[in-house]
Amino acid sequence: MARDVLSGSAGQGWAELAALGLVGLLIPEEAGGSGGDARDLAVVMEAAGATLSDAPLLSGAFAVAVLAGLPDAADLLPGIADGSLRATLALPQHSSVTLEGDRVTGSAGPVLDPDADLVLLVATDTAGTPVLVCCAGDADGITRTGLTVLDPTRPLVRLDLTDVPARILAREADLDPALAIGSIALAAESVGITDHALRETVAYVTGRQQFGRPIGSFQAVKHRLADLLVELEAARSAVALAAACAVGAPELLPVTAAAAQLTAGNAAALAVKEYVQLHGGIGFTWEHPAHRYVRRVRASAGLFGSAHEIRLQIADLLGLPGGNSHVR
Amino acid sequence: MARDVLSGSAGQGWAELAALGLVGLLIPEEAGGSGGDARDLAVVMEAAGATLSDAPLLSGAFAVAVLAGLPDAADLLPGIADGSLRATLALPQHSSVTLEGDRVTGSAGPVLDPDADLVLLVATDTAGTPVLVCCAGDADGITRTGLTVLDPTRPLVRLDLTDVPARILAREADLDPALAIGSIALAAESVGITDHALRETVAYVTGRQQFGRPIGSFQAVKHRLADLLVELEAARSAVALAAACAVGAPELLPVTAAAAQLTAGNAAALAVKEYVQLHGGIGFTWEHPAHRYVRRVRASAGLFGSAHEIRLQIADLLGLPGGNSHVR
Amino acid sequence: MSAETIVPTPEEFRRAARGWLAEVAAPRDTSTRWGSGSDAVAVFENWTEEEEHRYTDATRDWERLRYDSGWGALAFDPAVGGRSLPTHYEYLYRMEEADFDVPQRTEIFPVTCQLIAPAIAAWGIPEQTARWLPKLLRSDELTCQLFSETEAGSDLAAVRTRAVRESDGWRLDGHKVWTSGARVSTWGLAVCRTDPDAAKHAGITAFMVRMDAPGVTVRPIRQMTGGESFNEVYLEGVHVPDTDRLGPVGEGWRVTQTVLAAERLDSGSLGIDNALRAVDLAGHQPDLDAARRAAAADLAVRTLVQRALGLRVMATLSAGGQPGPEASVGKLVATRTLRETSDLVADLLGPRLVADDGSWGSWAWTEHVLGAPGYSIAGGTDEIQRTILSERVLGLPREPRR
Amino acid sequence: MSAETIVPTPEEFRRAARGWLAEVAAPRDTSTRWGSGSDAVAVFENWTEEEEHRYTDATRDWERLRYDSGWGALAFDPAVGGRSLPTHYEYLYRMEEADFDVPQRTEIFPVTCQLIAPAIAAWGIPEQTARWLPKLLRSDELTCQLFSETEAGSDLAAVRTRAVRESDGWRLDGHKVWTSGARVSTWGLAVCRTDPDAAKHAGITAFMVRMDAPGVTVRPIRQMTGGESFNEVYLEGVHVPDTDRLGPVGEGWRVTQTVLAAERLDSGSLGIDNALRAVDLAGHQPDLDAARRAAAADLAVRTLVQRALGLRVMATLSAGGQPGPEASVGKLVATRTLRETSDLVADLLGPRLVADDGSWGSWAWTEHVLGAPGYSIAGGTDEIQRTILSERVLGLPREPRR
Repeated sequence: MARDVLSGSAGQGWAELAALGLVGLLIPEEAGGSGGDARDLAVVMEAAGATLSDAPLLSGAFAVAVLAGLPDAADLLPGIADGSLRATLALPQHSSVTLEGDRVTGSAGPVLDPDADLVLLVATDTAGTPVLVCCAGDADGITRTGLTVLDPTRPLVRLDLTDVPARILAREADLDPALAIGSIALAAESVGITDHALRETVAYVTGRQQFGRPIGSFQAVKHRLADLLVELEAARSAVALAAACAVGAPELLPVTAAAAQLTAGNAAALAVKEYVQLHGGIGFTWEHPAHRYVRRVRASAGLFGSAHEIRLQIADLLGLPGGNSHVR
Repeated sequence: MARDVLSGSAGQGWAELAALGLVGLLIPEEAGGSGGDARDLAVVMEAAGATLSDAPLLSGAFAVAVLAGLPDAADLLPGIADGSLRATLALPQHSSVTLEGDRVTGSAGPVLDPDADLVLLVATDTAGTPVLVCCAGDADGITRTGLTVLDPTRPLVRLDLTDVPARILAREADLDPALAIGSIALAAESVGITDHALRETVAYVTGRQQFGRPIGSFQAVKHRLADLLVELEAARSAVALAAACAVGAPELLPVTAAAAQLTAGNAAALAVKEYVQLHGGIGFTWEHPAHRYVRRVRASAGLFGSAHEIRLQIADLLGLPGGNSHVR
Repeated sequence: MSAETIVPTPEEFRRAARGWLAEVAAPRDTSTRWGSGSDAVAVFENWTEEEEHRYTDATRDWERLRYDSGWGALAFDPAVGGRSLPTHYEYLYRMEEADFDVPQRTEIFPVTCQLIAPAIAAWGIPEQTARWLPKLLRSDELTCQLFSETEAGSDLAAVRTRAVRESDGWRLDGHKVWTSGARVSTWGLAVCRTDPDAAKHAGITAFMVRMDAPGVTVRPIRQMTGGESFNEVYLEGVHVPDTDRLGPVGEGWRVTQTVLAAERLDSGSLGIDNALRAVDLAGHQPDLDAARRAAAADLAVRTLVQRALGLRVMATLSAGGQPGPEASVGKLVATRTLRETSDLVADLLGPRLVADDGSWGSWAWTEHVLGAPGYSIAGGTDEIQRTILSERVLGLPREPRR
Repeated sequence: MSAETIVPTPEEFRRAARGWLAEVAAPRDTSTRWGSGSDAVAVFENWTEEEEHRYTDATRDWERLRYDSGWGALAFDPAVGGRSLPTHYEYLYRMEEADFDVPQRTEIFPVTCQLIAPAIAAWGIPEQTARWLPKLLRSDELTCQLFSETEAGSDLAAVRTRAVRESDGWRLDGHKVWTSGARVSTWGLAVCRTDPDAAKHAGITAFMVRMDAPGVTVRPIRQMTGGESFNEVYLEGVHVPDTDRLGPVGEGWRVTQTVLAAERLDSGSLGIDNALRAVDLAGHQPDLDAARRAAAADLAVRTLVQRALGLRVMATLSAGGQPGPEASVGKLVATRTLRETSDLVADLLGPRLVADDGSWGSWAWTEHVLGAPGYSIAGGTDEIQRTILSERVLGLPREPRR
């Protein structure tokens, strides 16, 4: 169902997605949400990845994952669930914001939703403590700059904030669990991309004749697609494991979520490479959708960490010797 | 010619190899050598690699490369060239030897030639200066311990030295150029291994029928062997470049020699993997020569540096930021 | 399986298994520390004949107790000593067993119980299942695979071992290779050509051959590691009664496929233990640079993913599904884990992998590094697995045959 | 080439070239520093038609001066303005030219002079070589390739563009794609099917088609990068006189192979400049961890090796050899360099590759990252190159055709 809805996503309104329960997936039913968990989120994000939805579902997933765990933010949830309050999280690694009193100043680098009504931010207060705050997306003092982006299906803005009124949601909030849920959402999106690329490529090479045979009958092509299938199944398994841990084994969530992001990211990188290459010339044209998937995969690695960076995060989590060398 | 001679190397005597000029390749003609250069050495070592000669030619190449540049060692060269004085170099990275007066004490880890008459060593004197010395292989105070080795075609010994008389050859000698020549010799050996593995595998898959066709007609097999050919040609080119630099552009020798070692080592690693895999069951047997090549390739990486370690060396030579992190 | 059997929930089942195990076995000693105890990481067992018999006997004692106590043969019919539980209950049981100090099954036991016994259950006539299954499942009679041949290689259907009808049975002549456990097996399941004129896959029939029958000769094969983990088996005028034929004449190819599908499934957890050992090796280095930290983390992730894949297969089984060609995914993941383990370890150990310096947990890795390539060949090469996936899962066209 | 010509030694030749260059061009400004000047790293040119004409004209002015001064067309016969020097002297010349501030050749110039002119020299009748070569070699008339077709793809011999005899020539109908420089070319070398009944490779003939002939329509193709670096060319009832046919009727396949072999050879140095730029990018990071140092070193080694391969090809040429299928090695090495460059840069730039932050030398890399995959398809896919190597160099059996 999610897949069908998202297929038409170019014109899909946010309210419509919300009405279908796709925005408030992780919001409890009593707050108007779907009362789902990470496994449901993975299903939706996989469908969004397959169709490369340009709805900011990943942005929303990050925001909801952060808010769902905060008692002080309960009043925000119904609006988010019904679509009237579109929320985004300015990723902490791309932000530099300070908090004085109840006002924030600074800048938040690529933010995933240009049109959010509510922006969650981690700001540093005068004592140096990280504080989770939120402010209205159209507050006075916020300048939104639309960015020239690699992946036009995921528009980005930079937010410059000058003395913007902010609401304090949590001091010394631990965002790691919420970011791990975001990693699962991202990984599931990558699974959807991989599945799409494999499916389309199999269909293409089955029909395309060269040298008197379908190119899908040439063994080198077959074996490469088999390798891609292996990557896809590994990625699916990794996402399933992480989602299961989010629900039942939170102590394993950080490492399994990172493992899912790594495995699914690698699968998607291979998938889009073969998607273009095995489509030959047509796959290199603007008209063919392949490049949009290439762009999304490259952009996700750039925003959320390259394979190398994720591996170093995992090494930290595993306590391998020689740590703290992976800051960019 | 070198190839023919080395093919029978199991029974090949050192004196015979010397008589053919293969030992004293880098020794000037006036000292009884062949007066050749790194390019000639590469030709011989490639042939030695192809047949996996168990003659300690690499050991000898290191020793000669060190001695050939030392005015004080001129008297040693004729004996080395005519085979009567078999020399080896205890690789500095595997040795820990101290010099007091004219006596050395310590241990030299895997040494490449168990039967050498003359052992070159880098010893640290009481002032902490590295000094190049040599001692007789059978001197009093030397204990040779034969080691259990991965690669039986390259027997290794550990030398424990207690108060062994030594001749001082050079104080603060710069061995880097000689070690770079050694890297070229090693790289050329790897090219020989790669060439052998590719040739044998092509012959095997051409003759071997499966599913009613030669397995060499299956595209996945063909493309993998094409990729191996690419690696082989890259390795050959890298060795040629480094050997040319050894002769005509010494300032480029360190980086090109390391590049040759890296490129040829990678080619050989891929080559022996495909050598075993594409021979199927027979390639996994003791009787088939493939495993001897696997062992040689693994052993070379272990003794002379893994691909990662060589890359870090090159990064140092290129002055890339963040250096000095590659000590084991 | 009888439909009436009441299936315990997984939780009930695991609790009960744990209870029984606690009665008959000691908990596994988890106090063994890094740097002491066995540092063995061989991927193929390498024993003298005497050692092989000794280890086999020890395992057999345990497997008999398990069977006799109702904890063996879980998926099989009660008529042959089983409990008709879903296939994945075997894995649930094993998870519990892993916490106890019981003999490590050597390869011939899963070959007998997980690979060949199910094929007998599927293809045997009632007289055969009654005669063979209890003995096989109780490990009284172990059974090896007589499939591979030198000439046939990956093209299993090209077997040349002939079975010719004679008096009350068949006369077998041929040469099989890469047989594990041939020296301790009572039976061998042999794939033979019975009709040289039929199309390649059609003329094949499977037989259970007594390994002590006249004309059967077993010789060890020395492999790349230097050890002898496999055998070649000569069949010279071996008489096999027709009652030992498994499945109809000419249906041997399908019998074989039943065994091979189970083998692929069984290979999914290969290499995980050694990979974790390699990550431990990295963890015990005084320092690691970023590249080695990343490589060790990557290998750790592979083990997680490989386990997760196994859990998904188990979920398919528990939903009543029959995992088919997808099991090839597991085998390919496993052989890659084996390779990546070799590469990480080689980089970490450097000269300690080249010459034995006597240090704990160093030289032992040569057994892994030299053995690992064997699993990309044994049990269907990586290439065969890729072809299975591309044709049977992705539906890509078959190769043309000349 | 006339045998009597005296060939200068490479040293003499380079000295003379340098002397001439110093007279007509300024030394290249090597003072441009990291962080200033152009940060363009596009792998395919992307211009408006107006820009393409402007850049082409500037290059043409330089190429004419070079030809008129005796430093162009080095390998060609004096009769067409050349000097009958060995092929690799062109590379020697270019090494010298690299130190001077001269216009960067755009792709259509090597297509005309290194790919198509030699094919005309090889296949043209005297009237044709006399008519075409001086103009092509002087860049007065540029010539593009009309080879690829949508349906044919990698299977070039499957071209469908038809050429049918009419009165004093041929009538061409078809649709070509992936043509660089079509908008600035006077001629296009078109591969057409002249005999639909002949075996696939046999019924093909090559023609020089005037790009301003009635019925020729050029339309740009927008590719993955968002730019328009190639064109599709429609041929609708285009009349070509028989005197513009290149090579015998039915020999078009071999004409094509001459061009493609030269193209592979010409692609060997692809990607080196950008790879070195990426190594520089690594070198200008405040810090690099061991993995990134290793990756940057690896890429630097690739450029050395790629150059060394080029030198070996040059040595083969200078020894009088004709590098054949081996040139596919160079193309595969080049496309790998392009890929590894993308991966290193993406890891180093992170978010700076995702959104333009205005910093020098960051966003520009999107052109490389999105363009690089194109070279694994253009000029014969990586798969085609591997097949060439396996069949023509390694001698492995051809694929069966259904």
